[in-house]
Amino acid sequence: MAADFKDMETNWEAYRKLFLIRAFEERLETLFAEGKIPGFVHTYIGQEAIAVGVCANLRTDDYITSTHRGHGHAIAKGIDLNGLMAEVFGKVTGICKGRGGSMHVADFSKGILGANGIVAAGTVIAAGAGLSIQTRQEDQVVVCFFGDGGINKGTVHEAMNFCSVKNLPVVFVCENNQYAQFTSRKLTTSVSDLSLRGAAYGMPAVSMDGNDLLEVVEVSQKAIADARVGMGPTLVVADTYRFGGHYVGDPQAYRSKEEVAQSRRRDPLLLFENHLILQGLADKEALELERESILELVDKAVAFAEQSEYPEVRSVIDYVFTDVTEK
Amino acid sequence: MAADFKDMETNWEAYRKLFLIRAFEERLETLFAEGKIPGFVHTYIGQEAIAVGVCANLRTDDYITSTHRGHGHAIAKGIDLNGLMAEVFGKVTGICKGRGGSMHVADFSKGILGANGIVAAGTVIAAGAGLSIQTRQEDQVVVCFFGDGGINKGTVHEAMNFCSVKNLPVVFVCENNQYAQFTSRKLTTSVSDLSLRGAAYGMPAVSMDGNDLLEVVEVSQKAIADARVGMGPTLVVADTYRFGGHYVGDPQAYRSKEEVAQSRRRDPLLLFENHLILQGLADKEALELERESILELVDKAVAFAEQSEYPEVRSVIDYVFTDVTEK
Amino acid sequence: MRSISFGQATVEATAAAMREDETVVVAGEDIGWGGNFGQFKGLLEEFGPKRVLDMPISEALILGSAVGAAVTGLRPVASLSFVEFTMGAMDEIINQAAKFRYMFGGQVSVPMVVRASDGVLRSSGAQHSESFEAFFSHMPGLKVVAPSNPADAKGLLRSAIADDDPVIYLENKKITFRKGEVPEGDYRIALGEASVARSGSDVSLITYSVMAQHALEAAQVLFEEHSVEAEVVDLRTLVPLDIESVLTSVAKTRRAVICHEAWTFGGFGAEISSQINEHLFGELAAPVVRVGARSAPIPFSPPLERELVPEASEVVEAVLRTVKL
Amino acid sequence: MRSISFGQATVEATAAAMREDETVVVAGEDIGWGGNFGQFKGLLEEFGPKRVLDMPISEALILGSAVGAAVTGLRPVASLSFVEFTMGAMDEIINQAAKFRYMFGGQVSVPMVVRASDGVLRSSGAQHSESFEAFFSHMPGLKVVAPSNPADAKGLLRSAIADDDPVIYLENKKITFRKGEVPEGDYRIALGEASVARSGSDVSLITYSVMAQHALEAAQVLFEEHSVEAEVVDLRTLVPLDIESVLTSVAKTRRAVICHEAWTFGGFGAEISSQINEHLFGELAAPVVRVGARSAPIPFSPPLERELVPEASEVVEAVLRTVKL
Ligand SMILES: Cc1ncc(C[n+]2csc(CCOP(=O)(O)OP(=O)(O)O)c2C)c(N)n1
Ligand SMILES: Cc1ncc(C[n+]2csc(CCOP(=O)(O)OP(=O)(O)O)c2C)c(N)n1
Ligand SMILES: [Mg+2]
Ligand SMILES: [Mg+2]
Repeated sequence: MAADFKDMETNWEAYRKLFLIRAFEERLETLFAEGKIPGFVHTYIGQEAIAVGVCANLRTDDYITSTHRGHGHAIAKGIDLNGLMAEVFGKVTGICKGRGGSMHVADFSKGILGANGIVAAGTVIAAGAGLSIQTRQEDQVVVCFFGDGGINKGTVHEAMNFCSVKNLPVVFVCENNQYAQFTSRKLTTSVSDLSLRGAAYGMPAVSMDGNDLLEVVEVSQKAIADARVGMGPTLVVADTYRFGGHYVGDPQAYRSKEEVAQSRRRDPLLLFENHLILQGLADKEALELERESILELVDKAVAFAEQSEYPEVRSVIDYVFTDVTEK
Repeated sequence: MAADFKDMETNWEAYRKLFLIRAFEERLETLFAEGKIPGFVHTYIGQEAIAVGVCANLRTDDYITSTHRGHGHAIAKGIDLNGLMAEVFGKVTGICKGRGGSMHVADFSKGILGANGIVAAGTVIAAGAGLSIQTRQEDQVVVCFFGDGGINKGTVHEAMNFCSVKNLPVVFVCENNQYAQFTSRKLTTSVSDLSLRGAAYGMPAVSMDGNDLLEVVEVSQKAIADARVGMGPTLVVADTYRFGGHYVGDPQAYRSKEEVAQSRRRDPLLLFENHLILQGLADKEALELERESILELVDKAVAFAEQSEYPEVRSVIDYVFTDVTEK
Repeated sequence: MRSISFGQATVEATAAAMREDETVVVAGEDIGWGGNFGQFKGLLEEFGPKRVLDMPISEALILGSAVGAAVTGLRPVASLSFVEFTMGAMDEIINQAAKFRYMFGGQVSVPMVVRASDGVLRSSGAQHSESFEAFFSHMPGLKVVAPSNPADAKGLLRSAIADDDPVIYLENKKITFRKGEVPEGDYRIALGEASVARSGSDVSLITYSVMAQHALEAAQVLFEEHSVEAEVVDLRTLVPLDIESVLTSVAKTRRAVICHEAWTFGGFGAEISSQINEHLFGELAAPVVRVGARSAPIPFSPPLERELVPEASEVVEAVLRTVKL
Repeated sequence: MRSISFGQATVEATAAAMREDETVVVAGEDIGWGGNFGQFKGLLEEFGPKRVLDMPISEALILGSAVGAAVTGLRPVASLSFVEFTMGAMDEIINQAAKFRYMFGGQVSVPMVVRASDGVLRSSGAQHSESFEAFFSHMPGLKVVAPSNPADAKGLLRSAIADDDPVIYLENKKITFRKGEVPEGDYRIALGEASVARSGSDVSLITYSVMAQHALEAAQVLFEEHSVEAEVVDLRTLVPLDIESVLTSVAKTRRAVICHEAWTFGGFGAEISSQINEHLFGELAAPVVRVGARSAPIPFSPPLERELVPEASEVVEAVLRTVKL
């Protein structure tokens, strides 16, 4: 583990977020198996330290763009938990009024410019948010999350070149979880060190252990601080592993149980928990209590979602346009 | 100048091609001014050594993909001159029966997979031709020509990654003529050394003086030979300058007359001519004779095109499909 | 005859084509593992990674390289698991594949198939639920196929792969797992021929893809509950369009209801409606009606999704309105 | 009133919007130098490089960044010099810009304009001559504008920039240099309102963009040479579609000829034709006719190009066929 957080509250806050994401996602797995969640669900289990560590350096008015695997990013950036849960249920109380669903959660009031069902679509959108900040002469920052599979999309290239040319305040965080759906990164990607992609744009690039929360905090802190003071974009590659299937229900024939078990030894949540205990920053009981209170939050969110109504069908055309209503 | 061609005939052949491209393009400028050429015309003047030098290493059954500025590539790869000229006139005797025009000249029998009006579209097409070669277990090679402006298209990224992953026999030749239309490369591109783009794909990359025919021959010879024996793709950046406007008629307000005059001092045609004379490989008179005979070829091509008919209007729907005809 | 799923039928057609012609290759994301809907099961094992290509997430490359391969000796079948991903490769479809033969004066043909899953399936959301056949069928140079049942899927895909022109082959997600009787062996259906899936004299249901199934259900309900005899014309191929079969049916019934899952506004149904009206002016007993989705992105929430896109009940209602006239 | 070109009128509208609202920025390739058709002349000088952005050849970035900018406080006007280049950015238009407001439950609006030049202009060839309004108008969430004259160009562009939804604004190349009377000052035309460009009682010409000009020429010929009084309805905006104005006109004349330069098959005209037939069934004196391009990529050779796409004479012929009935 790298440098500590400066104060205890920050440590606790990080732990809460890590565990909240984990608990939220595990609950979704159950709910999905029970047939309560429509559509498909991609969980963030195993990657929590990335979203939490990066977003620890962000302000509410900073922006993030996210992916199909977006719950973790949204929670880390502060989305309302009830609104998130209700959205995944497709209820009218959902953050997107049930129109988005798991793959399209967003909270613009928190700078969350949307999970996105199109791989690497967020890269060019992030570039635009960066441009907007620069034009408005603000000191906000954009973090663009995308995957090791997404790195081969043309949009990544166009976005990185542009952000570099214009020196925009955009930090590209590539979550290298080794797979894109059912395909190993090695089959489809020309370099094994993904940070090599930065030099092509004259962009600083750095790799980090994405399962080590404090390393994530430290590395992204520098990238974000640089962006904030006008030093332009950075590519940050976060090495990690997806503990679950690509989606809930994925039989995972493409990888061995041993490989998964091996990776679970470096569970980002346990790593941080151990750190807190070893450093004497928390004891097991306190953490246990904290977890229980978080599980309650998740219970409440589920209850909220379950008790909420579906949108009324006559509202189906609402929100297509700002001003046109169907006759 | 780098190493010489091995025999005199190759020297002459290169000179002929260089001058043929120049003469062809200059004639088009006149014809366009006279209102004889429909559409718009992008000339290759100043860049001739790249196409000629690269294609000197190619066999007829090798492939090239080209750009909106494609006459030079087509001539270097051996397109029929009459067919090319008639195409630019829109005549039925044109290589594409008048349906393509200047931006879409192609000769599949010579491996010319088409000039293309969409910037960098040829990159992914070249990747497919490379895949086809590999699947058919042939030893052909593909050369993909594209511009310094085109290098920022997402297709370049997707194609380079794929060719590298699959080790395909594709050589990417980026013609760095300093401008994309009316915009200087510096305004839009994140690195000034374009060969930096290769490392992102684990692809060898090399820069060369694109106005020095023999350097082009030598550098591309290695890249092409590597590709042919299964050593995969290379990125070759050819530094050059576009002597003419972006299109014929371009007022060129975006650059100074001095800059153009300066660049003309390194005219690839004159450089090679001087080389031939200095090395005692040719004398002025012989070259003059050669040029005259080429000008005659161009005259004949113009006469051929002018005497040819336009396509019959009732054929307008022919060639949309292989088998469907309009009722 | 044995009954197999739509997905199995497409595997069968692909494997048969690959066995017969070694220039046929299949390329797409994650297809080695069988594909999102099992449409590639067993192909990697039988044909190996040189002919069953797991591609990077690079849709422009997947379709652009198919064009390059098609004009240099291969017959690529390029697969995108959701039709929305074609949007990242529209240049390759619209500006390249569709135009190569024409703009190069017939020098080449472009024998490639673009396969994509389309349509609404249980809250897949706004970016994984759409039907874009209207885009593709407007572009000259593309053939467009949209089968509604396993037998047609097998027969049409086989023809699509053998076809020398670029074919957009659209597999509806909702019916991928449905079973039906499928002939064994080398079964082909010519592109451009509609089928009369059910005969009737009161009204013509002109349809394709999943809505052909819904139209058949609707026809059954109409017959049993309303004594209305609906004829179902399953277009199967949108380009080339078998307008003769449409006109023959509508000339007989004098009433037409056009059904597709895509948005009604600007949808392919508008083309069919226009042509019926142009050709059968004055011979119709009721206006041609279109049944399709209302104009909004596809919502996630189940009741909204069900409200937006039509199924059999909407077809029944539309027919009842029409036959009353 | 002073007469200025279509191109000048659009510069005027853009400059006025930029003066009024400092969040308006313009981004595109080579626009600093005035644009291929002079549509940006003087903007860089007046507003500087922070608001007039010369972009790399990265169309997905140009439109995708417009979406990102639009939801974070700017009003971007993103420009692609030929509409074919939108094909490299369709994901950003179709899957992002059009859907953001709906799929995020109304949290944001996406106030951006995509400008592109479309249509046939003197042998620009298969990849620089097309009209893709049918693609955009099928996608819910996009507004689509296609003006036919300088005054409308100014008024509609001004409204498009002020609009809170994504607007696809299509400038036809053939008429970019044509002049017309244009009001000075802050002139706006509401989106979604057609104009009756010429009144007549015998037939309605329903049209937009360059074909509205050809329709007016045709109407003059029809009047002078054939004593036919044609009414010309210039839609100006395709989405939202002012179907009332269309129906009012056709109800009066009982004959409709729909004219656009895009391919007839699957074109926007099919939507208009279908709606006319749905609403005015039994009230028409002749079938609704569509005048558009035949189904082929646009050929380079001048006589082929002229054969493929319609101008005034094709409109005259279609009307004469129609009024004889
Ligand atoms: C443009 C596009 N292509 C393909 C898909 C299908 N798809 C969804 S997730 C995914 C894998 C993404 O891999 P990666 O970027 O590594 O993210 P991860 O799932 O590992 O978080 C694919 C191919 C998509 N959604 N969008
Ligand atoms: C996708 C696309 N975007 C924009 C254009 C318009 N355009 C034509 S040529 C050109 C500049 C190309 O620059 P470069 O690649 O350097 O080639 P050069 O003209 O210098 O040979 C542009 C922007 C186009 N044809 N295609
Ligand atoms: Mg991954
Ligand atoms: Mg250039």
